[in-house]
Amino acid sequence: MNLTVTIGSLTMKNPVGAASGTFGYGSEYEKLIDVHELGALYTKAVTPEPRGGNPVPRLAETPSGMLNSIGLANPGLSYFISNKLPELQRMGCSVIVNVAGKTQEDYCKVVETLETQTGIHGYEINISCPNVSHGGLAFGTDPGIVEKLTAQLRSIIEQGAAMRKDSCRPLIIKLSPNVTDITEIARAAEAGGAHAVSAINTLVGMVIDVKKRKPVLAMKTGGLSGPAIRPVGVAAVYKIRRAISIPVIGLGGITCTDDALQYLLAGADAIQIGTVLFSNPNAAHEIIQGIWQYMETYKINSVADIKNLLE
Amino acid sequence: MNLTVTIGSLTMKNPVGAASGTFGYGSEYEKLIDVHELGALYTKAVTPEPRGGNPVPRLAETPSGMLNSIGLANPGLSYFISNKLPELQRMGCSVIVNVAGKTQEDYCKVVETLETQTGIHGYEINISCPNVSHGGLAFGTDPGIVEKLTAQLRSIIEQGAAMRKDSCRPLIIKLSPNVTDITEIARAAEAGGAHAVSAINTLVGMVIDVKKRKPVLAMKTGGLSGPAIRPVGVAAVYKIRRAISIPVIGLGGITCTDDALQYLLAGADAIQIGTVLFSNPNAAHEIIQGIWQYMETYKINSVADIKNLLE
Amino acid sequence: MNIQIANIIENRSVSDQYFELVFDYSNFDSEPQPGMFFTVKIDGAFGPVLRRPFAFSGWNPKQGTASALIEKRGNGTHWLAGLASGDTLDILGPLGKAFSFPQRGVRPLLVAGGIGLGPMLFFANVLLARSNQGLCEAPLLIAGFRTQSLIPKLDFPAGTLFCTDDGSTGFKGTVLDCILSLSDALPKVIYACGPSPMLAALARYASSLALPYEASVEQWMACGIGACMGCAVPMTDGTYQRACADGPVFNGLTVDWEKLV
Amino acid sequence: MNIQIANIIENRSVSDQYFELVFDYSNFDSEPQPGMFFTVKIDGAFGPVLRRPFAFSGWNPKQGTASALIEKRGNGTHWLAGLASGDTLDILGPLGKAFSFPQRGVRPLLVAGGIGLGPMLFFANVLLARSNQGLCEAPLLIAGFRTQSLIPKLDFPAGTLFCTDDGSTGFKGTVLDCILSLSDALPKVIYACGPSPMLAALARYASSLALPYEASVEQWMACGIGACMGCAVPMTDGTYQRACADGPVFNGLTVDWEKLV
Ligand SMILES: Cc1cc2nc3c(=O)[nH]c(=O)nc-3n(C[C@H](O)[C@H](O)[C@H](O)COP(=O)(O)OP(=O)(O)OC[C@H]3O[C@@H](n4cnc5c(N)ncnc54)[C@H](O)[C@@H]3O)c2cc1C
Ligand SMILES: Cc1cc2nc3c(=O)[nH]c(=O)nc-3n(C[C@H](O)[C@H](O)[C@H](O)COP(=O)(O)OP(=O)(O)OC[C@H]3O[C@@H](n4cnc5c(N)ncnc54)[C@H](O)[C@@H]3O)c2cc1C
Ligand SMILES: Cc1cc2nc3c(=O)[nH]c(=O)nc-3n(C[C@H](O)[C@H](O)[C@H](O)COP(=O)(O)O)c2cc1C
Ligand SMILES: Cc1cc2nc3c(=O)[nH]c(=O)nc-3n(C[C@H](O)[C@H](O)[C@H](O)COP(=O)(O)O)c2cc1C
Ligand code: FES
Ligand code: FES
Repeated sequence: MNLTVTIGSLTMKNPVGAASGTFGYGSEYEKLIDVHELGALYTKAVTPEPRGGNPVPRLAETPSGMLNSIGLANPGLSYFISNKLPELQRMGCSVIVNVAGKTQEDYCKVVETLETQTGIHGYEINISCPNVSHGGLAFGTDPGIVEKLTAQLRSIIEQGAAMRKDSCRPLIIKLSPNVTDITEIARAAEAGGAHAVSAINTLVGMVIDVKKRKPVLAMKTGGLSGPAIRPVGVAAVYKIRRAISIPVIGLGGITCTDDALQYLLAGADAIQIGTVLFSNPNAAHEIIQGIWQYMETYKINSVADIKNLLE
Repeated sequence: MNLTVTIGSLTMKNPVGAASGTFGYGSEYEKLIDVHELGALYTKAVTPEPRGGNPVPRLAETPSGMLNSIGLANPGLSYFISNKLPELQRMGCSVIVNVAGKTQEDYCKVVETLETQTGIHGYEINISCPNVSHGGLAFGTDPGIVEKLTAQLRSIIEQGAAMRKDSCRPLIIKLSPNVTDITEIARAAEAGGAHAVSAINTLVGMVIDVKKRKPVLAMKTGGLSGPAIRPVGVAAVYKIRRAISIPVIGLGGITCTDDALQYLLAGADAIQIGTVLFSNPNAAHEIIQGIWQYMETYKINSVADIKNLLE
Repeated sequence: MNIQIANIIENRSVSDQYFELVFDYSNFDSEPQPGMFFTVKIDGAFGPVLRRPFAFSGWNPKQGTASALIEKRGNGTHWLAGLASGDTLDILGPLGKAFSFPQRGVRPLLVAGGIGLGPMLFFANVLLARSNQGLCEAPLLIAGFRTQSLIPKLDFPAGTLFCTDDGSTGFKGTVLDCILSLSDALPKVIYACGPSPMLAALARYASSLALPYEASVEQWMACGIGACMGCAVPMTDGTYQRACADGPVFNGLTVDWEKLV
Repeated sequence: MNIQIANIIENRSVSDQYFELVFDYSNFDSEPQPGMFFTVKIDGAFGPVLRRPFAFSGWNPKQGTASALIEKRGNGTHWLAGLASGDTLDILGPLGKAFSFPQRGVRPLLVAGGIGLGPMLFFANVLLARSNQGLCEAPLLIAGFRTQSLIPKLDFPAGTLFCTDDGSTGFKGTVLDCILSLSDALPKVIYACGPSPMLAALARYASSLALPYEASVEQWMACGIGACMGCAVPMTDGTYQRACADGPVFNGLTVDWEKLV
């Protein structure tokens, strides 16, 4: 029985990854869990410059979910390379760097620079960021922009691979659910040369404190994650799977094996867990075990075959 | 202190309505609660022909929410007029007929016919229905179509009002959250002559039964409602309020006074409750009382002023 | 039908997976009849959005109590199982249509599968009382379970036949096998509650013998009172009926069992 | 720091709104120090997605127990209040940075507002023990509450000063009013936990006198271990620190209290 998952040239040891922004760069969780058990670690977003993040409060709790407006707080590309990357390299799992930016150049700069570094196994491109050169609507809402951005990043990593005389690192486009037709964006990513897409990022949400008579978050709106959005994520993956042929990485509200299996049955090749880590840091371990047992029960040899079990 | 809400020519006695599809045509709830206390009753969708609805199962439970794929099951326009309308007329609250269809003609036919009837206080147009003459994407996803449909319906009700020598019944366009930019659709509705918009309808979601290895719903995907979607609804209303100037009716996941106040503070002029009625049929009563108390506490005279309390 | 915050009088485990919930019924506005059900709100603070429906398994007008037999399935029923006498429940009922009474002179056959036992036991006891008054024949109850440990420790009418899938007690086989093995006499009318495949098999049997057949059907419910159309049950004529308001007891020969799953 | 399923040893109401939770701490991997906290998972089946953080109010290494003073606020704390000895809790801890010890010869002033009492009582008891060993001066604890009925029935260090907003007992006024009324001697170092407006007021006071000042800050938390950047606390230099990992105890003079709300 084989738990490995293949995305482009990369083989992950199992389909369970820790979602960007919920796992930092891994070091905090090392004290609690065996990080090397993870199929992949998706880092907190990296931007060219350091970012302190949004004003506070940044968190709000919602029914079966939460809002965050961390605001891509991160120490910036240089610090990431000098201080975080060495830590990540000893984690013992595939390291996917989540990349964010305000302009197309930001994304390119991060990937270009990281192409000169070792110990990185892939990129996840967070296109839910507001596109400053496009009126502030997220990059991920316009198929034309997504295709162009993807193509440009693809050519950067092709060049990087050639320079390193190595295979091309997989390029994963992380889709936003805040669009009319997510399959259209997935097709644009595929057309641009993505090796995979991941879905879903958070939904836009807001909570108002009726006693204080103002939004709980300083930024007013934030990103909704957790079990509340799971049905939205499963539906998205189901539709995306039937629209494109590159791998799909499913996430959104996964808390346990059954939740992960919903995504795998819907057509995901791998999954990520985010919010659940806050209440149960051990969730990855439990889900990896659970998927193994499910495969035993249904006598399946490869994770990739789980999707074929769907009637 | 004044709980009334004005939408076009209509004055509702308070801001709390029962959402379409969750309250039938009112008669079932009559045995449990004082239906006449409601500010408004939004009927189950009415289509030109009777519809049996979707195959079963039609319901699935999700974290803090549920999926439904009822499929606009309804007895059709003629039966509605002969059997349901007389019942509705004795409910003692504003009756807003929710209208659905597969084509623009369907919507027009329903409204045109209902314009010849009395005892109807307004229309709520469910534009989340798949538009058969437009590839199956929902009407509500295309601002051009929304504006055209709204304008056509507006002219029908203007004619109807002239014929009845009566004021024009308010036309409420019910917005779908499954779009990239809900304010764009709201603006289209306003431009087309809507008297108000309501938001939000359900999000698209899916649950897979991992033991049976198939989607729980016969139709695979369904509409997600309940507290899980409340942050999405509040964010939508907040943004819509700042994009248009006609009244906004807020709904999605309201369970109690505080939830209703979140919408009113975000900018809603009125609210609707849906899913909560399934667990607490008495919710409308409780929320009406609660809003009253809040207005007393903050010494506000009119519900419409609650939105001004937001800092 | 109304909503009451009812006191739990007793809540005790009656078998491996089943428990019996007895609650104060003195404030409800109408009598529960066999086949009717109620819905319960689960766990005030963090509970799920839908109430949970359960069939009445008994009613004691003298003590002012009603009861249900409940199987531990998911979170809701596990939460219910943890409650005790003194706790309160938010209950909506009685809901739905009851079984109709058999004609005089016809011995009613009552078939229960698993936790479907609750309403059938209620019905059996009501029919026994009626038969003691000479209003009908005494019923025959056949109750099937996967295995012996599930059979609740309760009083069953004399003559109740038990079947288990694994033969751990009673007749080995399904309730239908058991019916077919009844050498003495063919049943004349069947009433049943249990898993859909069992109800469907009984429908085929009843239909082949043109027997009257009433089945209590399970379907996911939202409102429970007929307003939402969520609990639709497909009929052979292509229409849908509402399990909560038109049922849960239906003429089993008119249900389209194939489409019900 | 690790996660344990810990037995509740005792859970009892200690005032109108507060309860004291004592749990088995024998399996945790490190000692809790005053100012540190732990997080609790709320209600297995239907609970919210975030753990709830609470400061340690005590640690008894001989009995292998730790405790917290908890105020009933929302659903999570009400659920916790309903648990009893024998129930278990999913606990992650110890987390965060502790208060630092005062220099010898300086009498530490400990200020608690409301439920901020927990960590200050813990700290006071630790300092008392140290002062008995001659390692520091005995602390002075000032504890403020809205009203008398909130003051928990617990053992307080001799000399503890109580303030109430309504004057129902002790000093009438805020803790700062009380400090200002101390005629004998100005404080030399301040440690505090309580509502942000109180902490901010103390910061202004400490800053005006250039006193060392450590404050334990409350901020919404998600991970609780420094990974998510959700619990950011704004600093006067424009940066953010993490309440969970860089705090919750901060140099109170470097926190940007205006931006913290
Ligand atoms: C008319 C009727 C009468 C019933 N009578 C009994 C009875 O007497 N005793 C008994 O033990 N059970 C009875 N059931 C089934 C009972 O409602 C479910 O077992 C219970 O709702 C499961 O809740 P849960 O939270 O434990 O499980 P969950 O984990 O939420 O779900 C487990 C399974 O329970 C079923 N279920 C959950 N919610 C509903 C719902 N709202 N409507 C229908 N099915 C649901 C689904 O099949 C689901 O897959 C009856 C159901 C109906 C419709
Ligand atoms: C480091 C730290 C130490 C604390 N120590 C104590 C203590 O010793 N005793 C005590 O009673 N309380 C303490 N609190 C506050 C305590 O965490 C909240 O009262 C509790 O989380 C409320 O949960 P609830 O479910 O009852 O309330 P909810 O209804 O969920 O929320 C009520 C309020 O509690 C606060 N809150 C809820 N969740 C969180 C969270 N994840 N992070 C931060 N705040 C939250 C919010 O301000 C919210 O408005 C501490 C908080 C922090 C950050
Ligand atoms: C606190 C927090 C921070 C996040 N930061 C990022 C980020 O930097 N980049 C990104 O692509 N997604 C980010 N996300 C989104 C998650 O990676 C994930 O897509 C989302 O939370 C849905 O998954 P979940 O429901 O399992 O949490 C963040 C989510 C949370 C809760
Ligand atoms: C069972 C069910 C049926 C519904 N049917 C309709 C409908 O016919 N027309 C419509 O516009 N909305 C329909 N809705 C959507 C609701 O009116 C409402 O927009 C949505 O449920 C969000 O509100 P809530 O979270 O309070 O339920 C339905 C919702 C449910 C749960
Ligand atoms: S559950 Fe709503 S109609 Fe039956
Ligand atoms: S709560 Fe995650 S960093 Fe502090």
